[in-house]
Amino acid sequence: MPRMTMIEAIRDALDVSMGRDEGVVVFGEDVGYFGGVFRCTAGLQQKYGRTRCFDAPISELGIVGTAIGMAAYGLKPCVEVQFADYVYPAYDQIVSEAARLRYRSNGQFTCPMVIRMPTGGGIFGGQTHSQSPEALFTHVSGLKVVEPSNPVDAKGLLIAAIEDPDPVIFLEPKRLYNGPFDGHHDQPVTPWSKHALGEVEAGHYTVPLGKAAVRREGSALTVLTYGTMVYVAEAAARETGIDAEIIDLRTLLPLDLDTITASVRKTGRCVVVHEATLTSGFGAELAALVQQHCFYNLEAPIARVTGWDTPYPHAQEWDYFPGPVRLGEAMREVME
Amino acid sequence: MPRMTMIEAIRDALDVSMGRDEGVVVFGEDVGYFGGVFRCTAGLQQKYGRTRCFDAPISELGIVGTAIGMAAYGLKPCVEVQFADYVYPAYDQIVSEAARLRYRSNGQFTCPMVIRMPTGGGIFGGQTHSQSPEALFTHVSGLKVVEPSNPVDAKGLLIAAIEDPDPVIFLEPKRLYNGPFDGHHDQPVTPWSKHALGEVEAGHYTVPLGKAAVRREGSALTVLTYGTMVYVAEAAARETGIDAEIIDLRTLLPLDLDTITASVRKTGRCVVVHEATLTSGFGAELAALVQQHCFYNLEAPIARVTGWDTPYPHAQEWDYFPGPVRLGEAMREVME
Amino acid sequence: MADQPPLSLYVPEPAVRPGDTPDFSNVIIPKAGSVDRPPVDADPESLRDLAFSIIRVLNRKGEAVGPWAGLLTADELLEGLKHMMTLRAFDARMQTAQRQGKTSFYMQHMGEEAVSCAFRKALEPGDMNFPTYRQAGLLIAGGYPMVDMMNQIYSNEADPLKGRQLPIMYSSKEHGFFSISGNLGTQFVQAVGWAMASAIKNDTRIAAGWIGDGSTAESDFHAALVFASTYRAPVVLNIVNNQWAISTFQGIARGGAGTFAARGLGFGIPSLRVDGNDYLAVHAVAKWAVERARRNLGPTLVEYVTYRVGAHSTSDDPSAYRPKAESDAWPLGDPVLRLKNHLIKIGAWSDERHTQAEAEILDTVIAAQKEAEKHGTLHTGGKPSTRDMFEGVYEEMPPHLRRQRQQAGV
Amino acid sequence: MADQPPLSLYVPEPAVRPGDTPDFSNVIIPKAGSVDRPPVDADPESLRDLAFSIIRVLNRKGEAVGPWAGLLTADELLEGLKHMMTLRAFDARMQTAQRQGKTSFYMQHMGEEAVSCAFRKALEPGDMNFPTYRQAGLLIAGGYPMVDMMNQIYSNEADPLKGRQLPIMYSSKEHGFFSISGNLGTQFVQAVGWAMASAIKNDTRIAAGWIGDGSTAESDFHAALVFASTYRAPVVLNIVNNQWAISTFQGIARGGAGTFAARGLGFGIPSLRVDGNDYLAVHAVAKWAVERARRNLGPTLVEYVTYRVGAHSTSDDPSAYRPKAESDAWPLGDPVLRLKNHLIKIGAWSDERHTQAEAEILDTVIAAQKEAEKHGTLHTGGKPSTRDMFEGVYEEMPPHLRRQRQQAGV
Ligand SMILES: Cc1ncc(C[n+]2csc(CCOP(=O)(O)OP(=O)(O)O)c2C)c(N)n1
Ligand SMILES: Cc1ncc(C[n+]2csc(CCOP(=O)(O)OP(=O)(O)O)c2C)c(N)n1
Ligand SMILES: [Mg+2]
Ligand SMILES: [Mg+2]
Repeated sequence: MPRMTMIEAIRDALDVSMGRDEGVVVFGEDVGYFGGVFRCTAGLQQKYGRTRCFDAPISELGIVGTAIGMAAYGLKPCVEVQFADYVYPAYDQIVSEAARLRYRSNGQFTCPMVIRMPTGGGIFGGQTHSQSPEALFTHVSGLKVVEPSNPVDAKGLLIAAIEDPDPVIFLEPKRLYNGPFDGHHDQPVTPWSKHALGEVEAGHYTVPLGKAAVRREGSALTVLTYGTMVYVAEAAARETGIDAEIIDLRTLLPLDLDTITASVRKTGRCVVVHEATLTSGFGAELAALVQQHCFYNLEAPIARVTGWDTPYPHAQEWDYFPGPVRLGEAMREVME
Repeated sequence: MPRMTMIEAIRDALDVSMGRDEGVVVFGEDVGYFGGVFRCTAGLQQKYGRTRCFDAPISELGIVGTAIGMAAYGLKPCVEVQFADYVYPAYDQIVSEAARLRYRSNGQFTCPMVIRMPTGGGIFGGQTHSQSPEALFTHVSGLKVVEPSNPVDAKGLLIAAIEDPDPVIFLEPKRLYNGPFDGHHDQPVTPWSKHALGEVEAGHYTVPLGKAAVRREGSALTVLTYGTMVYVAEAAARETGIDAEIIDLRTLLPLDLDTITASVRKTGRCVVVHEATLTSGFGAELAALVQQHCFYNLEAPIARVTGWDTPYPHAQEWDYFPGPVRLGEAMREVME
Repeated sequence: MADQPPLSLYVPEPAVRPGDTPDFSNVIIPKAGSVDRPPVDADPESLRDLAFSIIRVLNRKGEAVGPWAGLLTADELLEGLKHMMTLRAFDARMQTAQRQGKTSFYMQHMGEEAVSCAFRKALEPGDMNFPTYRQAGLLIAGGYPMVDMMNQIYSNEADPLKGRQLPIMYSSKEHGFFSISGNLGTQFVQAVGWAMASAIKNDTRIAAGWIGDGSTAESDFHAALVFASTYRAPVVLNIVNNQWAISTFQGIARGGAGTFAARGLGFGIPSLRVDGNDYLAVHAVAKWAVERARRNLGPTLVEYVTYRVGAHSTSDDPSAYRPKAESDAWPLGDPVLRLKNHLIKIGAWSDERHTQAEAEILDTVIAAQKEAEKHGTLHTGGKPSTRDMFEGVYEEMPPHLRRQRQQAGV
Repeated sequence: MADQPPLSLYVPEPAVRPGDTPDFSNVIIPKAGSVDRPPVDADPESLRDLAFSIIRVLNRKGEAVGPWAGLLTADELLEGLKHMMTLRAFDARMQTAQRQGKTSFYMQHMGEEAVSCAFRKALEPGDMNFPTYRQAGLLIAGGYPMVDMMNQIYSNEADPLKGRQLPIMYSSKEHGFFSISGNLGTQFVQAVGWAMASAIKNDTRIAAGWIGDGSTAESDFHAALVFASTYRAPVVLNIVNNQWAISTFQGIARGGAGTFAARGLGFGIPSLRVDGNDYLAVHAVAKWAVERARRNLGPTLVEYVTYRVGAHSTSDDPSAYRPKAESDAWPLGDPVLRLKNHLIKIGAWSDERHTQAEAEILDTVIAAQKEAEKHGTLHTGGKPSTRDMFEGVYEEMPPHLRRQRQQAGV
């Protein structure tokens, strides 16, 4: 099987989708001739022509707004927002329009569209290249929210998202583009070519939206997480020796509650981990659900390990980032 | 003491603030000559002149963006967004700019600014005149988020918000403008003139940000809520006969965690209530905090009673609105 | 800067306010027939003057004059008159129905009927409008059943939108009428995207975006112009300048520009101003712009100069912010009356036939209303179900919504 | 529509790509001195042509000619030359420092030095710039200590911004330099708000907004123009058209408009284009626009026509999307060289003195760098504390942040 980085897997998903369906169009800032600042769309304009893959003006509102019009027409736009930190100018179009179109028109008009955006920190990008805004989308009825943690899922989830009849926010943890970074920033990262989840099937396949994956089975406690934090959790489990069950949520909305509750009922303990700031982060929803559905199984309070409630700093990146040491401590506490 | 509706109390707060501080300027759509579609700014242009209270073009981005510039200059703008449903075009300016300015400039530039907006449903306003987007702001470090439930608080909190050195999102539950609506839509609403909290002190006073109020003391369970739902909770307590302690949070960010935990430690049971949609609503944060801080006191899972995860419908308003019957049922369940 | 006189803020105000005498002397109205009609493929630069004048066809005597005249037969004009009369009668009935508590909200078109009714007749089947709440004429002139409009307004059991939307936020794909958004401006850029899609697919259909004078200040307006200009999208971008945005006069949104049409010039987009109360002029300009789009010549911006005679909505009372008699003073007259007079002038119509038509139209509207009310009104009779509230958020209902629906007991 | 030829989407492309021969034959460069200098209170309509030409002062022979010449003394020009040379030397050192791993990121100004350096000299103390990341000349020419800039770039213990911001996102209230945002466009409208505040307070200070060609597509640009135009804000709105937005040529943002300056005409805002590589022209136009603002005549839009010679940032390699030699072919030349030649021409400078100045400036920059590096670089030496990360989110730290700080053990 071909070995791919996450970037290559995303590009392959776009290629496969564009090849199968003429309605798939791809655009965004620097996405056309150049192929995207992270190279996720490299080669697509050459292969599919300038009217199916093109550069857009620097207007996230315009990119998403025109994509909504295209989706309503019947195309399947898959647009790129250069960094998730730059999605806010398009927020109104996403929340008030894309998410509501099917409902308010009673299905006459729909919005099958994907908005891809690199998310998360760990690259010394400062406050405008590091944000994790997923919780700002999980509160919006009508959206789906996906965040893969590896090349295999990235490809399969992206194809599924493009084929989905509803708008999907597709968050790509940029720190994972080239390898499964586990938070040990002072150590080299294994490339995807040496990781099992870097072996990506050629051609068309999907990973269904709404299904979590158990990355590590365990009996002592459940770690609920997604994106980069999956590897931080693996490292913390390794380093603490705690037999954690690590669940990679993959899709945040709609959520795979069954997998979550089955695990917590088994382990009786739960830690929720994300890079986004704590207050009103997606971890709040996870904790609220877990205590509701597994109350009588819980042996300790659910802990949240997250970014702090500050903007993402530049110099203090590793103080901010919830790495394996911080997570390990929380896991130990929950085990007490 | 003068009796005021919530509209009058808000107007009075603006009047008092403009009278005391020449730096306070008020603008927004229809805010100047006409005095606002809810009349909250009526008379202010006549009293303070066109350069201190004026009509703005229909650009929420422009209203907030210019207000940020004014705040950085040294004024204290208090702007109105006509309905909270229309704040999204300004979301980037709020999240990326207002909330971050102090931090990123290390205090060289600050943003003492208030953004007022009517929130919540119950007026048959359909999906674009009914939303409760508070959770989209509580996730943003650097903002404060306030929602009063009565004229006395509305005035005192608004004056405090205007005097605060940081940006404040000020949500006004429009269904309470004229009286303490308790969710019984088929019954007349008592006007504020007949309610103790409609007796509003003249002149200057503040209600501090970050402090909750216990609206009803009780020993059986704790209801955490804010805005319109305070009265729904009072009705549910009355109608179920459950001795609920009802906490009106007033400020959502920063949150008065002490008052919350003291109450739940006492009652051992907790219901969280808001009108916003469930998933990733502010209730998730409340439930997450309560289970974390009061785990060993809790005798039942924390319940959330909220709007459903759909856009706010028009005809089905009362099926959507989390009224006293639905809340009462949840309270009974938590008592079991 | 000690010797510098201080700055001061300029805040635009309308010439008159309640109590003052209406004054439109600052509105320069060129004579009907006086503005050129260039070929649709003319160089945009050469069209500059069209953004600062007003294209008019009907003169004060009721004659159709000049290069933009002569596109419609008497029968077509008669049909147009009836559409406008129908819209007006419809508005009056629904306005009253709202006052009677049969629904929560209504917005009327009084004075602006020509804009949407005449524009609609310039389109072909398959074209798509992205309307605001003040273009119901697109539906009336497009043959959408009035009873369905009323069902929507009443949020009753036959409401095609299942009670989910505020009254008048219609949607009909079949009739080329995109689902209206309550958020101003958002659809202007979506129209451009739809048009781009049509061009990507080498289709022949075109799109039309709609926006109010006040709403041109929104960001979506800018994004629409940027994208339409860059990709030469086959779209007609319509600005309905009815002088008011709720209580705010158009000077606030327009700022120092002479006209709203002028905005388009900074993008190299041909931009025309037209008498929005002149059915013939609206139709002729719409035809011209639609042809440009259809021939792949790119976008056109059109500003319709008209006047909002009624209140903004049923929640508004304009006497608080403008002179009561201002609408009488509006120099472009009433669109229904002007077309009526023209038809009489050319011998195709008479006062008697007009009165009779009025009565007939009223009957039709009342019949539709009776039919609709059989299905209920907002607070009485048949209504959409609670289940309908949970459906259609996604194509397939996800587990969490299914749980919530169960919890709601439906 | 069966007989209708199909539509197709137009997607603009630059004339040349890597491998092609650079070609700027489509850029029309008027002769230096050929554009009029109208009075600052001229009717905006009469200034229309200024949005489509290029105001230039220095001709090919190094002479300052025409109505915009003659505002600066030789000493002032010499100072300007040194500012530009300093900025260039600073850029080179910091670019290298980034390559050496001393910081994470850098963005240089190569080719655009005249724009910010000359503009700064048209301002008075108290005026406020709302810059993008490519106007460090405002700081250099404004006397901000280079070592503080470097401390910020290194995120070291002496960083005035405590390590919180990405390198080069400077902030200095004292030097009239608003905190830079990483989000494009946002500050353009804030500049208008600051200027409005100054007018509200009957102050005499004015503001300047800055934006790149690509970023004019953002919504904030529109909002800025709407508000500036409506309230006649005392603001200069600067568009730096350096032909590129990362890999995207300016034709994508500009669409069918002839120029970016043309955008302002749709708002009735006087709009000028100027040779951005001509220190004298930039300064003269800046003076003119600043005087308009100061005299309460309202906003001015200025487009600086220049070229981004270097990569977009240290994360970018332009050879992937444009011909390598394109910058050599740029017809407006190099701003440093042009001012140098002018000063030699007027007898105020020589090649020898230039070489000597270059060496002196390099010494100063190196000295500053040594000083800064004493306080650490991004990964070595002194650094801002973890406590600094928790401070300054609010004026007073709220309880939840205090708890988190404790949890972090600081
Ligand atoms: C984003 C947004 N902001 C504000 C409103 C509230 N609002 C509804 S209609 C209106 C005035 C619109 O004026 P104009 O664009 O001129 O259209 P008209 O009503 O005159 O047809 C306003 C401010 C809204 N619906 N959406
Ligand atoms: C809102 C937002 N969208 C996208 C970006 C990513 N980005 C950074 S610089 C840039 C190009 C800007 O081009 P231009 O405005 O021409 O300025 P220049 O770099 O040429 O000075 C882009 C797309 C951003 N920083 N902010
Ligand atoms: Mg209007
Ligand atoms: Mg540029």
